[in-house]
Amino acid sequence: MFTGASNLADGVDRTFVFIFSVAFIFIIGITAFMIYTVIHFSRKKGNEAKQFTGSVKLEIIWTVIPLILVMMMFYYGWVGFAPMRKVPADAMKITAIGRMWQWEFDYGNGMKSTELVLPVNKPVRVALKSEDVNHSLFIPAFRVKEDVIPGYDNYLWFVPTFIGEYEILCTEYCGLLHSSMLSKARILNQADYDNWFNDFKTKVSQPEPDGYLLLRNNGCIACHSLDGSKLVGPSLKGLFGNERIVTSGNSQITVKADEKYILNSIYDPDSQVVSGFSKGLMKSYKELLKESDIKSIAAYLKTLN
Amino acid sequence: MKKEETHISSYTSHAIVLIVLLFLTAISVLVTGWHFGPFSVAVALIIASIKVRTVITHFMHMKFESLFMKLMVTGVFVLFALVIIITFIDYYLR
Amino acid sequence: MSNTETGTHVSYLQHKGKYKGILSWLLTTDHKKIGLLYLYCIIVFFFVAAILGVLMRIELIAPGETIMGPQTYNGMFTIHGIIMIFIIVIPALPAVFGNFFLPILIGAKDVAFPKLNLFSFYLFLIGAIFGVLSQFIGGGAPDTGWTFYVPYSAESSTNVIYALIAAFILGFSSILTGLNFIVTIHRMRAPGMGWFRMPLFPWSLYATAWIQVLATPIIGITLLMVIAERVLKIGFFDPALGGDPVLFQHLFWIYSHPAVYIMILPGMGIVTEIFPTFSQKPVFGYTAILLSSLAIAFVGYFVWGHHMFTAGISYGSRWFFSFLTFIVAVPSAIKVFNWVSTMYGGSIDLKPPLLYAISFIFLFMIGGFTGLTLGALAANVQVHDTAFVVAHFHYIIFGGMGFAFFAGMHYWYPKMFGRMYSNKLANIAWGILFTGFNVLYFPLFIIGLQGMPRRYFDYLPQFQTGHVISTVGAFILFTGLILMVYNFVYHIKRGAIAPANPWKGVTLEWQIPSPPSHENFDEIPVITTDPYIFGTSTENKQK
Amino acid sequence: MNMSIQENHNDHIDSETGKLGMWIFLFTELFLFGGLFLVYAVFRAKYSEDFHSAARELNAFIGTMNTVFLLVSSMTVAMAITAIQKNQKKLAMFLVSVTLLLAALFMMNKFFEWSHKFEFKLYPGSEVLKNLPRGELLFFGLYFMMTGLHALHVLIGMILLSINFIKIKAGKVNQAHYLLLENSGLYWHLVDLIWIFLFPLLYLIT
Ligand code: HEA
Ligand code: HEA
Ligand code: HEC
Ligand code: CUA
Ligand SMILES: [Cu+2]
Repeated sequence: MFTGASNLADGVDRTFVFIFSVAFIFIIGITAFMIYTVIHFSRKKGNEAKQFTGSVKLEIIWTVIPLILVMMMFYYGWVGFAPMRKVPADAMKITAIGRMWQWEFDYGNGMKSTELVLPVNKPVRVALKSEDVNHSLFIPAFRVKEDVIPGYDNYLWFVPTFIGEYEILCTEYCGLLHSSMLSKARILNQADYDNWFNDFKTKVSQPEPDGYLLLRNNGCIACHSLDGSKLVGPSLKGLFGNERIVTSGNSQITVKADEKYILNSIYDPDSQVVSGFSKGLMKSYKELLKESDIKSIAAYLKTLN
Repeated sequence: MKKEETHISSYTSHAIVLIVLLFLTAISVLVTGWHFGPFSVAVALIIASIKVRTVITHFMHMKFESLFMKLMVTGVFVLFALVIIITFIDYYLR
Repeated sequence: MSNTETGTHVSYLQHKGKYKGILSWLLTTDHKKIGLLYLYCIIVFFFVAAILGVLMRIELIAPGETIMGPQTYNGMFTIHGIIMIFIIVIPALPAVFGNFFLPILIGAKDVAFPKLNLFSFYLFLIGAIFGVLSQFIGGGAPDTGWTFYVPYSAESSTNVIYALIAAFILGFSSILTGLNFIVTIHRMRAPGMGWFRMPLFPWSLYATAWIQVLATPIIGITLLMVIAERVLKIGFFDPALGGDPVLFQHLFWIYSHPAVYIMILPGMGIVTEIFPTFSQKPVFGYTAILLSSLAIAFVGYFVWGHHMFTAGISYGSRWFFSFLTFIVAVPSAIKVFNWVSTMYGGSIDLKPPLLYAISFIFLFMIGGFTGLTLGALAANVQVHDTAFVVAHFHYIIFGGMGFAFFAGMHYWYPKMFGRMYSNKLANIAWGILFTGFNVLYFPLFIIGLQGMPRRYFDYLPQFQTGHVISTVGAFILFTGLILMVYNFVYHIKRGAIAPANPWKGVTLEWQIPSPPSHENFDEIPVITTDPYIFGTSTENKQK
Repeated sequence: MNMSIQENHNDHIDSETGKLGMWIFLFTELFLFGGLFLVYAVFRAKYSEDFHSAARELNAFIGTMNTVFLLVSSMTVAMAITAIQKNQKKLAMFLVSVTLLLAALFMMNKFFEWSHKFEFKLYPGSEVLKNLPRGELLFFGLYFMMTGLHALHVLIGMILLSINFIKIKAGKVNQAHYLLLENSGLYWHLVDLIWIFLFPLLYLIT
């Protein structure tokens, strides 16, 4: 299939291999048997039907054999799964926070990252917290997945075994942008990790600008990147003070992105829709953000240019 | 589909059943006064189950019904109990 | 006996009752006409939901937005799921073929409560209309998925309430149908038809009916609670109101897992009728098939937790549910083995119904084994809520129940309408359909294993190949289905007149003219033998 | 093949068939409430302290009275069937009306109980309720949902019994055909059964 990159992958893959092998044998076997029967006993050949009605011996055989096989499947599944709930005591502790369409990883002491950065070969326990609806943290390469349910303390753990970058997905339907609730797991060697961590720590120790906090806490960065990449909405980098081509009503006009424009974009996003993006995605934040908040956002956006 | 013979329960038997039921109600009200702790739910439910059984057999004429009907009614209650128990496998072991 | 009568008998279609014209349909209490009413409604709704399915496939042909935005997409799979599950597959087999053939197969003139039967049809219609309305009024199409998971369904500003009401009403329609069938089977069997002389399709309906009666109320009350939660703000499931979201999942699946057996059991019943007829041979292991139906119905009640393996339920209940999930697969295996053995040694006539029945087994096996994959704890962690699940249930619902439905249509069409369809066209349509089906859904297994989540409007570029193949398959499938429907519609008036017994079947429906008369039997038959006796003893069936 | 026979035959369902149908319907009702009982059980297990203190808010005396009303009314419907079987039409009518009266008393009590709650601002969504501990909030949610749904069933039962009263009077329900009364009786007993469980669960466990 494809390679797993955690200690748990083997148990999972073994289950797949076993079940698929049994399935393959039975599906091919039974299909071949049906085709043979249809051809060999075809009425066109003038076959007389033999009138037998059953056989207790056969019934017992084909009750017992599948029973044994499914018990083996159960066993494989169980054995592969059991370690997933046994967290080693020395595991590193991280909290994953799911909120509508964004993951955040809390390393403690207010260090919150949007990516999951981990040292290789170290067990890590990820506590799962939701701020709104159900989500589910899924890292396919690690074969881990647990739902993130509000009001519940769920968790998962694993030991990443290869250095690299892996996709993190949300697999519990959580509304509009469920499919954009993505992130990355970056597995580094210990030295790189330590560097990253120290960098991160110093970055965090400087207070975050108000504008940034507002953007983060209102979930704006789920749709708007701060580094120029295009997500659901246009990136906010290099926005302030530049010309924007927007559709207003039926006509395309060019406007300057000043404070008024930003305010309007947040309070009434559909009135001026940036070209290349569609209407109706961004909702109005009129109830959530005061005008003073938007001032700080605008001030922060200026710093991004 | 032959006509089944009808059973007519007497008025007195109904009255007796009612007295039994009222008596059980009184017990369960009184019992709440004494504190059984965790068992108070169990006691209340046991008394309620006896009452329900009495209503079904007498008022609802289950005692005159066929064996199949009796099994069916029992089965439904058992099924429901199983569903609750299985749900609790989750909640108690969590 | 039937041949002598074809000249004089009046079919139920021409029967003159109390009402004339369209009312003779809308107010009928004839189980056969009610069955057809269901059939027509279901085809219409199937068409609507299937188009939504194809639109979703087109959207998924490339990452990013192709033809619609995420809100539209989310509404689409929700309505697609709700229509397909609650309006089509749950009622389809019992309400169409069950209504039409159950009384005939047990030698009765009608179901036990004909008026209730009509009433449950109207409940169905009202529920279905609510479902469709939810698309158009006010807040926009519901976007919760057919599973209505709280808290999202308690918060979404779309028309979730309408969808909930629709599912609630449809549930009651389903309960009443089940109730009617149980009583019919208990009280209306023809003289001499002991329980073990009943054909297996009624048996499967009997097992199904019990699930309908005993599981559906749970979802009824659950949906009511969600409605109360949204409207009255009474807390049950929404953590914002103090509730417990996992409890909702328990309650939802307590119904919805048994519901998947409501979908498949009658389908299994239909193919069990088809194999003996086209092999001219008694069904192999009558008792085993019958007991396995009951076993599936019973054990199927206790495995709901396998939909919640990753929802943080306790370790103990995870392996408990996994264990029972595997147990419930064994009766399905027994059935498969008995079906293929029924064909073995027969005189096999590969007509369209048998073709569909055989492909039913093939697709059901794939769906079933992938179900086992999902039921294994370790594997479930990887594939839960991915395209793998989507492929699993399309294989088992559409490939299983859907193909059984098509098999039933081809098998009973002559009896229902008194005309024959074109065999050649049916075979061609089958070929296209079968190919299209596999091209459509098989790639989803592969991308699912690689981690493509379900309910995704957008996806990572590495999954594109699978999605493109799948979309192409949707169009092949579409062609096949159109051809099949065309074959039926075209021949309903123009086909050759069907004989009473075109397939040389031995169950009761083949002993009466095609189409049957208003009361099915001139005289209630007296049963003296087992249901599947072929060859010289055929005549003994009738008194 | 006589049509008129067919049409009539629909109206007269033989009594065994009708009763079997009714029983199966009762099972669905049982499971309908069963869902609520399941929710109750889970929340009770999770928040047993809160449930204790919340149950104290309910008036056990009114609850007990209502239990008595329902038990007695259950007896009177059962007796009404006996009366019909013995062809004592007047007595049957009397017993049915006593049942109806008791049902009305039950509803009246319920009404006072609910309006009392509302006076104290204890209704779904109210501020007072929101500030209660989580378990008490859930308890009151369940209380309103369960007793509300039960009261709805009492109402339906009352309608059924009234129809019976009229039909007995008109002689349509009589010694030979009393399936309707029997089934309404069964329904009424179910309403009673559910109350038998609700009463200790909501009022007594303090
Ligand atoms: C008709 C409907 C139907 C049927 C019959 C089944 C049948 C089965 N289903 Fe499926 N299932 C669905 C419809 C159905 N399912 C739907 C709709 C969902 C998704 C719901 C949602 O989330 O939206 C789902 C989801 C689903 C899940 C949850 C996935 C997830 O979200 O994580 C699981 C997990 O265990 C599962 C398992 C099974 C199993 C073990 C069977 C078994 O009964 C299968 C038994 C069959 C066989 C085993 C094959 C035949 C046998 C042989 C060929 C003989 C040889 C056999 C052996 C050697 C064993 N199903
Ligand atoms: C019976 C059940 C059933 C059936 C038959 C189908 C049929 C199809 N389904 Fe669906 N599907 C579900 C039940 C079903 N589905 C459910 C329950 C879900 C989950 C929803 C959720 O997540 O909540 C789902 C989800 C689902 C998804 C996943 C969405 C997501 O997770 O992102 C997709 C995507 O490809 C899909 C596609 C299709 C397609 C292309 C078809 C095609 O096979 C359709 C083929 C049919 C046609 C092409 C039309 C044929 C035309 C006719 C028959 C003509 C009739 C005409 C006249 C009478 C005039 N379905
Ligand atoms: C659901 C996704 C989504 C969220 C959440 C979201 N936006 Fe947007 N936003 C968009 C889209 C799509 C556009 C482009 C279409 C338009 O102009 O309406 C946009 C446009 C904008 C614009 C104009 C950008 C430009 O390039 O001209 C600004 C400013 C903006 N959003 C700010 C915010 C702020 C501040 C928040 C959070 C409080 C936020 N957005 C939350 C999707 C979103
Ligand atoms: Cu978060 Cu899906
Ligand atoms: Cu299931």
